[in-house]
Amino acid sequence: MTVAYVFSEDQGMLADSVARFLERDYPPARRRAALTAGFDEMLWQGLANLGLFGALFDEDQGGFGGPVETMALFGPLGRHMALAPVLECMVTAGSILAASTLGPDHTEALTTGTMRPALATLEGQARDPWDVTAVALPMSGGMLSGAKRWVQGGDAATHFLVTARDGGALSLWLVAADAPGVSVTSSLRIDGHGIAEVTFDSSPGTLVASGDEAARLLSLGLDRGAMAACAQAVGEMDALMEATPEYLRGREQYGVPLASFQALQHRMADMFVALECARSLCWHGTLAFERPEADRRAAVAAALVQVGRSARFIGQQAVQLHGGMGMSEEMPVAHHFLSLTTFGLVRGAEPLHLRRFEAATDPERT
Amino acid sequence: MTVAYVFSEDQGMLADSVARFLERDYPPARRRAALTAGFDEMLWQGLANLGLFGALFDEDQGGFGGPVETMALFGPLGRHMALAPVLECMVTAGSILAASTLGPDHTEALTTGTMRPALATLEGQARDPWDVTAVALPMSGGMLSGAKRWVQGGDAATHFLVTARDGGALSLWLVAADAPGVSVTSSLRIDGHGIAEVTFDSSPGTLVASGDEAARLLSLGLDRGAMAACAQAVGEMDALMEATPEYLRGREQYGVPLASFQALQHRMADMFVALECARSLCWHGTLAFERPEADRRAAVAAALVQVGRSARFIGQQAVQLHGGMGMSEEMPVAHHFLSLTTFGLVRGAEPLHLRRFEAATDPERT
Amino acid sequence: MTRHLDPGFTEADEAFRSELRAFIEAELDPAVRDAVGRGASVTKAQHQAWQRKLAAKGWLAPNWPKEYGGAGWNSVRRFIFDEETALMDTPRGNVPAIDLVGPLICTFGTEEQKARLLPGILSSEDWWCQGFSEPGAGSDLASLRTRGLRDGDDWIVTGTKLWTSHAQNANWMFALVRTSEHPKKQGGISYLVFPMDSPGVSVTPIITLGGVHAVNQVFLDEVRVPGANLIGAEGDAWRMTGYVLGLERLVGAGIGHSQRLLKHLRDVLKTGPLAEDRAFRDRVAALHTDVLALKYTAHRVLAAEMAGEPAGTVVSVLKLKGAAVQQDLAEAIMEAAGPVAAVSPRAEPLDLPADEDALLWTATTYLDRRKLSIYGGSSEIQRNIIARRILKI
Amino acid sequence: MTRHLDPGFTEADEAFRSELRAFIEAELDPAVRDAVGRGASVTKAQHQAWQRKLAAKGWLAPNWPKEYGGAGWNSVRRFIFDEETALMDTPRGNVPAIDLVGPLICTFGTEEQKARLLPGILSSEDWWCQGFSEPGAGSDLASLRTRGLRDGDDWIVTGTKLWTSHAQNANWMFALVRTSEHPKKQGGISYLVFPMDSPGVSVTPIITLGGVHAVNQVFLDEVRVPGANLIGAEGDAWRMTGYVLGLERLVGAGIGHSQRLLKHLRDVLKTGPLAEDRAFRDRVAALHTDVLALKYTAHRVLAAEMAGEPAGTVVSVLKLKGAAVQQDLAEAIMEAAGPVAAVSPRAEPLDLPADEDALLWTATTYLDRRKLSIYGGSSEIQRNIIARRILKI
Repeated sequence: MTVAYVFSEDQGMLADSVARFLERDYPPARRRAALTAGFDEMLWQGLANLGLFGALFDEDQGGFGGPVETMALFGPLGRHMALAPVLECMVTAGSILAASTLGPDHTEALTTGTMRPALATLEGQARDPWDVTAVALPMSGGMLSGAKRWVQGGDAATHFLVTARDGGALSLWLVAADAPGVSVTSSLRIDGHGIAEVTFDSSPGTLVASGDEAARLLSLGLDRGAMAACAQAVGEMDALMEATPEYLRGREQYGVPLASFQALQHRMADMFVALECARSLCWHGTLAFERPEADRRAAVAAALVQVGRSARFIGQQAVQLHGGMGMSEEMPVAHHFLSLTTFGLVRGAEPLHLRRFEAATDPERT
Repeated sequence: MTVAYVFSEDQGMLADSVARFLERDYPPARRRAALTAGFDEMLWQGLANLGLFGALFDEDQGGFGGPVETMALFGPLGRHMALAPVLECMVTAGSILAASTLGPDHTEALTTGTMRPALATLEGQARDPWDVTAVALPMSGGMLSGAKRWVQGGDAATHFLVTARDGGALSLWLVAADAPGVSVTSSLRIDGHGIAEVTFDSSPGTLVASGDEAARLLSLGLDRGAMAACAQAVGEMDALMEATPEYLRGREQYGVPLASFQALQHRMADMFVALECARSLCWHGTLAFERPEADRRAAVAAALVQVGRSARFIGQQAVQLHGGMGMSEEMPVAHHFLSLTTFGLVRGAEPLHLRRFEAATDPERT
Repeated sequence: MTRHLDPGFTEADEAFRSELRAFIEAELDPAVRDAVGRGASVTKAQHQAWQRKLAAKGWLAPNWPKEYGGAGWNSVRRFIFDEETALMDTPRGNVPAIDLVGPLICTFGTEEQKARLLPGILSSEDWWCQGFSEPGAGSDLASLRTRGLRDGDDWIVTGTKLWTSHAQNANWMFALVRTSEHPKKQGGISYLVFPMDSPGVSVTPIITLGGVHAVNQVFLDEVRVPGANLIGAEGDAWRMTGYVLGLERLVGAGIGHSQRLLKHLRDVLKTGPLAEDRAFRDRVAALHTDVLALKYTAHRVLAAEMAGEPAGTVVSVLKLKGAAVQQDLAEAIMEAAGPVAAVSPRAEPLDLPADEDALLWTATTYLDRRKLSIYGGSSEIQRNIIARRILKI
Repeated sequence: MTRHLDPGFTEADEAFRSELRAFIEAELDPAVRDAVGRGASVTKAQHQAWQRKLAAKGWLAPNWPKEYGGAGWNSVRRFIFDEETALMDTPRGNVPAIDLVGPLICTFGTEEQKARLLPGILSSEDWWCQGFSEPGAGSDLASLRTRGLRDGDDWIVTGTKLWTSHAQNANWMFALVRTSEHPKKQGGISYLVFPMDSPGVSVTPIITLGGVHAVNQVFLDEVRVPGANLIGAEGDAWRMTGYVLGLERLVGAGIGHSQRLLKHLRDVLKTGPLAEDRAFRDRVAALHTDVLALKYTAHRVLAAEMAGEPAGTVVSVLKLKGAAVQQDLAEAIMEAAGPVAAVSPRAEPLDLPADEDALLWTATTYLDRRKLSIYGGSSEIQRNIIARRILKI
């Protein structure tokens, strides 16, 4: 057996630099102010200055990292709950653009953070990003019309990566946020991240890919984004798994520390089991980008199932074990619970992932 | 509000007389002997001599009881795990026969226990007793041919109540076990109760009912049987809910009683919650025989869902809390666990009941 | 007669239920009803308006004797009232005044206190908050630290109260105060009541999950309370609290709230993209059976009470299961709502169709319901109670 | 190269896996494999026959050093061996001899003991049982009551051992015996080994759930054990046990067994009436992800070990989760099997089609798997261990 499931020294240093930056320059008060204000330009610039965006991209795409570096970075981003659309713009949409034939034109802007694309794909009542049906239709000469919903990070996007169907074939288009006919309605998620609805009215777009290549890129971007979200959730759970025992050690009830109650101890043991299972499948999914696409899809779906379950359980129990204090917005535990709740809502409910997992799993061998 | 959810004095005395009889005349050793031998003629006669079978039938059917009396009796039958086909022959099949136009001819034999009909309805891979498709076909002049499977209590049956389809219409037939062409292969369930596969080859039958009346009777019999099974399971859970705390009070680990460990205390509290919820819906289903059929079906399905869940949880946890001792056939807990496991297998898995419940529930009002 | 009564309920009970439903239908402002139904906030003025309608009908105070202006209901009527008001999305009003301090004063207060304090509650002019919880004393009220020192006839009260709902709107507080040292920790605690504008009282809001401001921290700095504002005997608050919480023992089950959430879930399911999803429908059906288990367990307790038997351990079952069922329902509603649930209802609005707009508060409801297993005797405390009774140790 | 290795595993590891699979395919009696696969019983003779095949290949004793006839494998090879033998339904053989007493003697035994006791294990002539558990000492070995008194060079051993597997077939026992009083309860315990036909040894079968006779109660009544049969130092058994159980720390996860059960579940689903049931298929997919979580957690532990890092608390995670996953899988298989699962495989047979006949043992497997959360350190003990490490108290 060879070394596996550990970060290299370089990856560790990268994670440490982000953690140190956020600890020093991103105090809770500043985060709280951003909670209602939307996109935090200063934070974005700070992260860009660290040079970390390059670590999200493969070397042949002008970066110096990849999936494992992304996992390493999103741990601290989750732990410190940075309100910046790194995941949506840099990982999900960024990885699609960088891996496309247009990639070389944009890597400079992406890795320096001056370009922030957002993926616009959901339509109508659909909850599956593959469910691209009718709304956005490329007109003659690459003009798009239609409406896209639940565009994560869309409030701060400089560009949109838009899925469309021309007859049967899927295609992907790049549209500038300030292009004619683009209209963006922005709002915030309950965890403070930005979200938007975007309509296009004969907006000019550049074709990124079509047919099988568009499907390959969309699948890649969604899977990269999903695994970054999993790593972020694991970072949040790590924070809760430290805060909760500490809280229980420090509080007394009936004259003894809460930590001495066996029922609470066992609850924490179950939280720990849930966390370690999430971490294992987070690694499994992250390392699956070197495997065939069906394997990767299965691994990513399995990670989304397990991380979703663990996030729900650990979030709920951390609040419960903090007693009333877990309900207060003053406490980081409340914010982590909000983030972990949002994870499930934005990534989709468990059955969606179970069915993708089933479809991707070779039925003959576990 | 008026009195509800309590047994009358008469019902209580009935239950006590069964409990006393089983305590005195049905020691564990005798039950163990019967576990491999099948039908226990002496026990059956003993129960018949108590005169309790009459309590299972309504007054207008030659009995002196009904659903609530059945619930009262099946508590002690479950608690003492009497290996007699009272449920299958007297409640499920018996209630169908007694409520049919043939009823008056048979009530004497039923209430004295000399007649033991068993319901033969499942076919092929079907798990839903309503799924009567093609196998058993009434031939001209009331001759039946075909195979019925998983006939509960079929090993000891004097008669079979057979579902059949003649074209589209459901019909119910009474066939003597010793009639020509009837062939019975008997075996035992893991809980020691009898089970059989029955084939009919031009066997003469008497028509009990057909069309809507057959459906009404089948529904009634299945629901009566289901509620007796629920009451029996609640009796078994009551026994576990007494045995488990007693065991934990009496055993030490690390120098203190097991009962002093909070994690085990909380497990028992959860078992208690599960038991009381099962008891509530057991009452609800039992009292629903006075309501319109759709209400009754919903109440019975809800009881099967809740009792099934509680039975699984309480059975598993009683074994767990007994440590290794819960695995030993020497201990009543192991036998109750077997019975409660069988409950789920014989009554059908939770989804079946959830879907019946959904179908029967008026969507407009809870 | 085609309607079928639940066992134990009489025609008269059901007639009362119908009257109550018709009253709510006719009298409650539809906008308020809609807000309650969505889980959105309701203003104090809206609460007051509804309280005045109830008061005019004589229904404002279910737990008070008739002679003091209460409804004078038995447990069954109170149960029906709680169930239907929850099912029909009525605002809950000033719960601490109506369900706690009112019955306390009715039972333990002096005639002077009754005459002075009860009318303001019934007229909705007075708004009360309840000072029970403290930092460091969650489910363990006996470790209370707010102290009252004798000064002539008065008490000088100092301490901090936490999770105080209504404090931002209240003009009165009733507080548990340690007025003497006592070998038993539950002893030496008294009930004192005082106006919120008394010198030394200050209120700091606590924003809870989802941005809700419903609770506060209240600082008491040498607040002077006249001796006439001691309710009941000095040092007797522990016993009195037990009595008054006993009046409420079926409320914790939240039967009506569970049924309301179930109805919401089924509505969302019907119109949403999961309508034909077998697995999700199974989940909804299972939650429905949970609600029935809860409801008929409560009916069993009611029937036993009416027969004069003690409710016993099953009350803890109701609190424990009631919290879990409401939490599970709120979670299922949020999941059924899907991506719209992730949008903050307090941020700039997206342009949503009406059926989705109605789902904007589902996450807030989910987050808010987490408190049900924490407040009012946590689920862990309920398990302790049940275990003690089962184990007889 | 189209096959994709799991991270950390090398081509050489996978070559070993292929060789092992081919060996089992070629050498194991298909009837025995079938019985193991169904969950039916396997005779001692069948176990012995398979052990002899493994011994001939040098693979009988994964945890022994090569110099004593063991396989001399590292953790990864042992892991692959455990995984594949479980996946391919091989009989487990005389586990107490091969995985416990063998490594104990290899590490702590005298040269004389190695020469005298190890060959009989490798030849499968000797069959060992393990005397650990006692009435009243389940997960708490330190409260052991079996006593050994000095009599010249010998020990006179008296006590009762419970849950002793293989005792009905064994000719040797190795037992934990309290040989001296010691202030620490773990102290003063020694390992003694003796033939089962020693005067004073008697065996009573214990029939467990589902009618299985796999365990026994063993009474030791003044059994004389020569001093030469003390393994290791007197009073040192606690430490030695820790060492030898440490060799087994990944076995408790039952990765191969979970994968085997999952395969069974998927096979049953494929041909059974639930094949198109969306809700049941969701459940199977969820169990599949559980198995993956378990498997890759084990791989993480393996990778850490190979890098020389301590496995730590995650071993308890594996035991806890491993038991739960196997139990959940066995339950799902039983439910998928349906009514046939309720039929006793030991009673008069019904005339069943082959695919149903294969499901007759599913309830027995379900019942039997309940022991996984009880034996070998119960799930409660594992939670205690995890909590202690997390809480650092």
